[in-house]
Amino acid sequence: MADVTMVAALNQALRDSLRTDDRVLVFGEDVGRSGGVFRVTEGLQDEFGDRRVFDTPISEAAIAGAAVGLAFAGWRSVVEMQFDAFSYPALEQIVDHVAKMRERTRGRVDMPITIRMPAFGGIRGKEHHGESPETFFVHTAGLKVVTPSTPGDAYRLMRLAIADPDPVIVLEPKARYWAKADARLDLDGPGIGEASVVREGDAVTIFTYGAMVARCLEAADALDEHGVSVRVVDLRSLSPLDTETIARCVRETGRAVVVHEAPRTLGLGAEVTARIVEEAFDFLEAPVRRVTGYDVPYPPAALEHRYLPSEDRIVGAVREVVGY
Amino acid sequence: MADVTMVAALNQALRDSLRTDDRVLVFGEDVGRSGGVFRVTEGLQDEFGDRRVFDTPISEAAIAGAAVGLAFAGWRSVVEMQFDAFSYPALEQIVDHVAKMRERTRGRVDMPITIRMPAFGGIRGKEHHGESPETFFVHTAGLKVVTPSTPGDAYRLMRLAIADPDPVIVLEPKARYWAKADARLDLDGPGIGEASVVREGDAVTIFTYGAMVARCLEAADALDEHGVSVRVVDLRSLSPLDTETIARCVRETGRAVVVHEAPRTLGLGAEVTARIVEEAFDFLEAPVRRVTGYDVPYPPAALEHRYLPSEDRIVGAVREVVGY
Amino acid sequence: MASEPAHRRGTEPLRVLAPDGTAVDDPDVGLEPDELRAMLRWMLLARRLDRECIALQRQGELTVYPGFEGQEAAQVGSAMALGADDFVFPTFRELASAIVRGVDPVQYLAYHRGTWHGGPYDPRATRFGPICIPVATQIAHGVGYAMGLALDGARACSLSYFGDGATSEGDFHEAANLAGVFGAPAILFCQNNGWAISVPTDRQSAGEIWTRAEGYGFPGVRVDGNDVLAVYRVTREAAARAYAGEGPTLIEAMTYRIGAHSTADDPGRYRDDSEVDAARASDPIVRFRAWLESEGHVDGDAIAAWDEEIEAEVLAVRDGVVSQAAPPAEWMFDWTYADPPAEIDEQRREVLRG
Amino acid sequence: MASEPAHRRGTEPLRVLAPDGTAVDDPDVGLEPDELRAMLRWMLLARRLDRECIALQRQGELTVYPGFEGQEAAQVGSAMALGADDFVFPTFRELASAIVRGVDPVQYLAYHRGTWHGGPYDPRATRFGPICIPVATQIAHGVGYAMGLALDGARACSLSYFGDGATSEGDFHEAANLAGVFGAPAILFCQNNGWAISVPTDRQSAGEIWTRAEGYGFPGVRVDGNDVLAVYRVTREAAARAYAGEGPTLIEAMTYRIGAHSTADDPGRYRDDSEVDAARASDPIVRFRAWLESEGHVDGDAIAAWDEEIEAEVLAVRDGVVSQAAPPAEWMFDWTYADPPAEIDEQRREVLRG
Ligand SMILES: Cc1ncc(C[n+]2csc(CCOP(=O)(O)OP(=O)(O)O)c2C)c(N)n1
Ligand SMILES: Cc1ncc(C[n+]2csc(CCOP(=O)(O)OP(=O)(O)O)c2C)c(N)n1
Ligand SMILES: [Mg+2]
Ligand SMILES: [Mg+2]
Repeated sequence: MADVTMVAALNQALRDSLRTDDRVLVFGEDVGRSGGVFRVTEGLQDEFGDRRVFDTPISEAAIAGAAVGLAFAGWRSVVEMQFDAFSYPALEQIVDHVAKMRERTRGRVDMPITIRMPAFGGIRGKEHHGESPETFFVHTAGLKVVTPSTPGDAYRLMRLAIADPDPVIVLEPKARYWAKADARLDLDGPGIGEASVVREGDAVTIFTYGAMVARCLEAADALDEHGVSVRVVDLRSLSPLDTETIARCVRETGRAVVVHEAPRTLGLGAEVTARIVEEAFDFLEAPVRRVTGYDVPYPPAALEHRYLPSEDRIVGAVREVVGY
Repeated sequence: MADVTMVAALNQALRDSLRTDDRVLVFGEDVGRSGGVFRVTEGLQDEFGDRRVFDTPISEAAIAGAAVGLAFAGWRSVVEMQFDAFSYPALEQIVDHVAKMRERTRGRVDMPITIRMPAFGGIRGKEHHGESPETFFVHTAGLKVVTPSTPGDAYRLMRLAIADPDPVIVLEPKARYWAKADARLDLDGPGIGEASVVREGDAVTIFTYGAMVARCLEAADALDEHGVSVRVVDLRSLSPLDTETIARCVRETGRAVVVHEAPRTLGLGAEVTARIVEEAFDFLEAPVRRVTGYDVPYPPAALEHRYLPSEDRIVGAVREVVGY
Repeated sequence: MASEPAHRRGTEPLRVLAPDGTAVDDPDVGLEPDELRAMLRWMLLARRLDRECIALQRQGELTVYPGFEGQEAAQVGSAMALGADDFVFPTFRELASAIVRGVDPVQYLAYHRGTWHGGPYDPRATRFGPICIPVATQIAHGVGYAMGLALDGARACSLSYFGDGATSEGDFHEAANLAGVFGAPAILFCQNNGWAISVPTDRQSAGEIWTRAEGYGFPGVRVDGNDVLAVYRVTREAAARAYAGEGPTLIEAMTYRIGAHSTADDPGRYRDDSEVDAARASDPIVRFRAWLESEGHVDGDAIAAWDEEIEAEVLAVRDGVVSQAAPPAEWMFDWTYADPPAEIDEQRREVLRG
Repeated sequence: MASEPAHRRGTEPLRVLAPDGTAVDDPDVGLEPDELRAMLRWMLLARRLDRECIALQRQGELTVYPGFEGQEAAQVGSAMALGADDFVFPTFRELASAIVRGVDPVQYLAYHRGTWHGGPYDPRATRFGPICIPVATQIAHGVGYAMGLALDGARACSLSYFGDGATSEGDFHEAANLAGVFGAPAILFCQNNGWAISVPTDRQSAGEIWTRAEGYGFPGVRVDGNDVLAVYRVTREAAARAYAGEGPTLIEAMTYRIGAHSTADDPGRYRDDSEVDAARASDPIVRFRAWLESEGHVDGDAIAAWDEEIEAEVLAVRDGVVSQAAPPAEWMFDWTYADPPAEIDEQRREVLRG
């Protein structure tokens, strides 16, 4: 157990994956020589050489496309999209090939590709540096999508993603990159597809992920002082979603709030709500509230705090649902 | 009133828009000389010349990007993406610029851009020719998204889309291109943002759009014979969604089914369900059922009918909801 | 008076045989007489098979089919030039290359039968990638594969096919540039058949495609795509460069799409027949056959014998295709993920309930 | 021993002035002495302003800021070469061009202040497009705008700036090819500053960027980007071609990024200082000033006077920037749509409730 940042945990996960499997490659823009704009890949090129850890031209589509070709040749690519919005130029390759190739070849060609990207907002970044692209990937059959909320989670999920025979999108909550936590960096813990209850409570369940987990926990503590017992679930695996845990928590608490940074319309909260209705309708005692980013472009730094779900907004939604 | 196909209605809408506004341009792959693979733009180049109606190289990103530049120069572009999946290479331009430019320039530069594409499945097409990309566009703030279900609708929505100061994605249900209907080709009727009840009923409401509208109407008739009174709502405007009509219908019928071709997870049905829960929770007497494509890649032609919502599946879901 | 296809103007392509079949350069490309005969036979089989597929589509036995008549030399010549370890990433129009590489045409045609998409055949076993429809996307696959070969130190290369229209896509550019930067053993093989559906090559680009290579730092060559010996030679040389670690090569093979873009297309709406007539005058099969006959490698009897064999082979393919039934519905769910998540199993059950 | 930046190898760029300021070609580019003086003054102002912005960022008054020290000649020379009706589509690094084109630096810096994104200034009034971060996407905007100019028969052109790294994006390629096909009056202006964050140009592409133009069917030219007169001349010629309906031009201006990629970047992790030293030896301001002095157009006193004015101007900008407060929260909702749908109004109210 040591105090580590998420950046350090991710770096260790990449290091251990490169060590344990010599078919693993790490490439993308600025990940080699400089170690990445967030230093997640720092030192990897020194340790594993520039054949396994290398910089590419600024060509997101070709980065994803090359990973597909490398998979045909038996390599496991871990590629970086430098920021959330910069994955958009690669969408055609990701949707048409990365996600579909295994099915198109009837399982003859696996796509063990990991696409990592710093995601979500909260760091006063410029436009296109604070986007929450999960909907694009979660809606795309054939992909798995995970996002860690702690260093320990980050280590484990990255290792599992790289070892997975299917393509996994890893959304790294950049706002939590530098937050330290006491973490065991190993593979024990919930896997891809498993959500977990990170705070017990029986009056309402907040479903969230990424950087919002920490904020929801604060909101839950604040509510506790006013006698509202809030359960918090870190969904963690956005695709596949852990419908069972979602349904169980609603059956047990009867009320739900979903919190995410992405715009509300067709954000993950819509899917979580739909599954709650499908699986736990009879137990639902109040409408599900969505505390999310708004249906407008991600705002400039000066307004970021007014756009992202705040503790106040979360508390307000919980009170509303509990008081329904 | 004349019997026209949707292709003819769309062609007429483009013709009338080109006639009434000399800043309107129509361009894309194969839309000029040949009149488009579905002949939607047939004859336009002959009538308006190859300066206003022209073929482009196979460059979807540049087609969308050029439309942005043309908007700065005061032109209204109507561009075609030859098929649903072929809009993916343009996603970065659409999300980062087409959708955001007005907001980024504080309203100083409008983006009166219409992006049309044959969409959805049902024509035994090859892979990548039967996709339902609406989620990508509906989730993107700054875009409007419409899809007609009849020739009359198609004419009106296309005219309105082209006249709109904001970017509009027009998803043309290719399976209905050749279906004839008695249609008045004019601007009277519900506009962008307005859903409409296309069949009255009081036991349950089916929310659907595009090619599924006709199928849901058939299912509704079949159910009628068994004494189940089904209301059918053509959402038509997928963004903005007509939340008011959705909520009103659920308040009146107490039960709802959503039908679309797109994969279930984060398909539009999720958002419709979430809004129903937010706006009409107390009136909802049964879980909302989603009859949709499955969470797998669009299948080969031979399995298409097993993938798309069938009359049987729709009837089954309605029975389930009504019997709940 | 027949007008030359526009894309034929500009730089003269490399040639071994003139359209009339006379050699204008050393015709010894390193093939034995029986290999040369096999080359012609592949071209004859390919054309006959292509026409059968169009007939099958008309009869409702295939969905939309993209014919390749006129491109037999470009496909057969390039496919024969590759070694057994080389890997091809095709578009949707390389049936001729596929059969030369050993892909079972019946399995291949499952794609157009609509019974499966992607790679109905085994891409690994045949070293022939899945049919690829999103224009130009397969080029990056070929380059990535080649990067993998280099990492393994393998003495092999990849070849990605693409059309003239595909060169307008960003994917062509990014993949070519990537190949140059990493010196990947990749062959970028463009079949310039003059048309991209209804758009002629001179409206697709104002430059010549082969000249793009310089901007990526590797050689580009324009070859007469209807001259099977020339195609064979330049592809062979490109492969030799790749094996020797000298990096990628861009080949622009000038050929012509004699037929429609696909069975769903009507070229009468955008193309002047006189252009097609002019193109027919440089038919790749006529040309190569004339040279083989002048060299005494084949004669009418040999070809008549082949025609009979080919007829039988093609009818066998037809029987195989028409007997292909729809796969079971559960196949939709079987390969999306290595281990399907709960909701997919549930949806699978939903389908089986009917 | 200082090592030349790698991207300086290869084809010699066009030059008017040698690094020491002596003319190696006809220095008369068609500018009057006072225009030449203005040119130097813009470069001096730009550098001083750039350094102030870095200071402002360090003091927490700006968010991440991308400096352009070393690129003053490329930006000032190209911006001055354009006519009033021409339209610029910049990247995120063209503050020098922006002020030359008349953009208010305080409004421009609202972007880096984080109080607004996109075009805080009026792009139409200034004919200077919004700051563009998604690499290479603005090139298609410039080409589309130019197509619009041609349709209007206007005697004007567009100029899109982009970096060496941007040339690896598919968007560069698609836009350039489109410009060629339509003969659009567009200037594609690449500032090759040797680096794309941590990746040197020779790892970005194995070819020379200017040579790509041939593949698109229009002229490409490589110019010394630290030679303001040469930059002015080639841009002027490109604009003249555009006005005359002769189509696009690709300009590769060889310059150097003296500073970090941005205030968030530490070049020490990937770049050898000796390279920077070598680059400083061809400082664009030193070069031009030396020539102007040798011609007797300026002297130390004049420059000393400018320095005082510039100091005052820059301090005024600083005051303007630091006094910029956060905009009201409702601004988030005011311009997404011309007429906002119900849910946006509702969300607007939600925010105002707090
Ligand atoms: C990304 C994408 N855009 C558009 C299409 C539609 N489309 C299919 S084939 C084709 C023309 C391709 O032309 P070319 O590359 O010359 O190949 P050819 O058909 O001549 O063999 C087009 C536009 C597509 N399949 N993919
Ligand atoms: C599509 C996209 N991918 C990646 C990035 C991240 N990024 C910002 S600037 C930059 C380097 C650009 O290099 P260059 O084009 O040479 O311009 P310079 O920074 O040298 O001015 C990168 C990779 C981006 N902004 N957009
Ligand atoms: Mg072609
Ligand atoms: Mg650069």
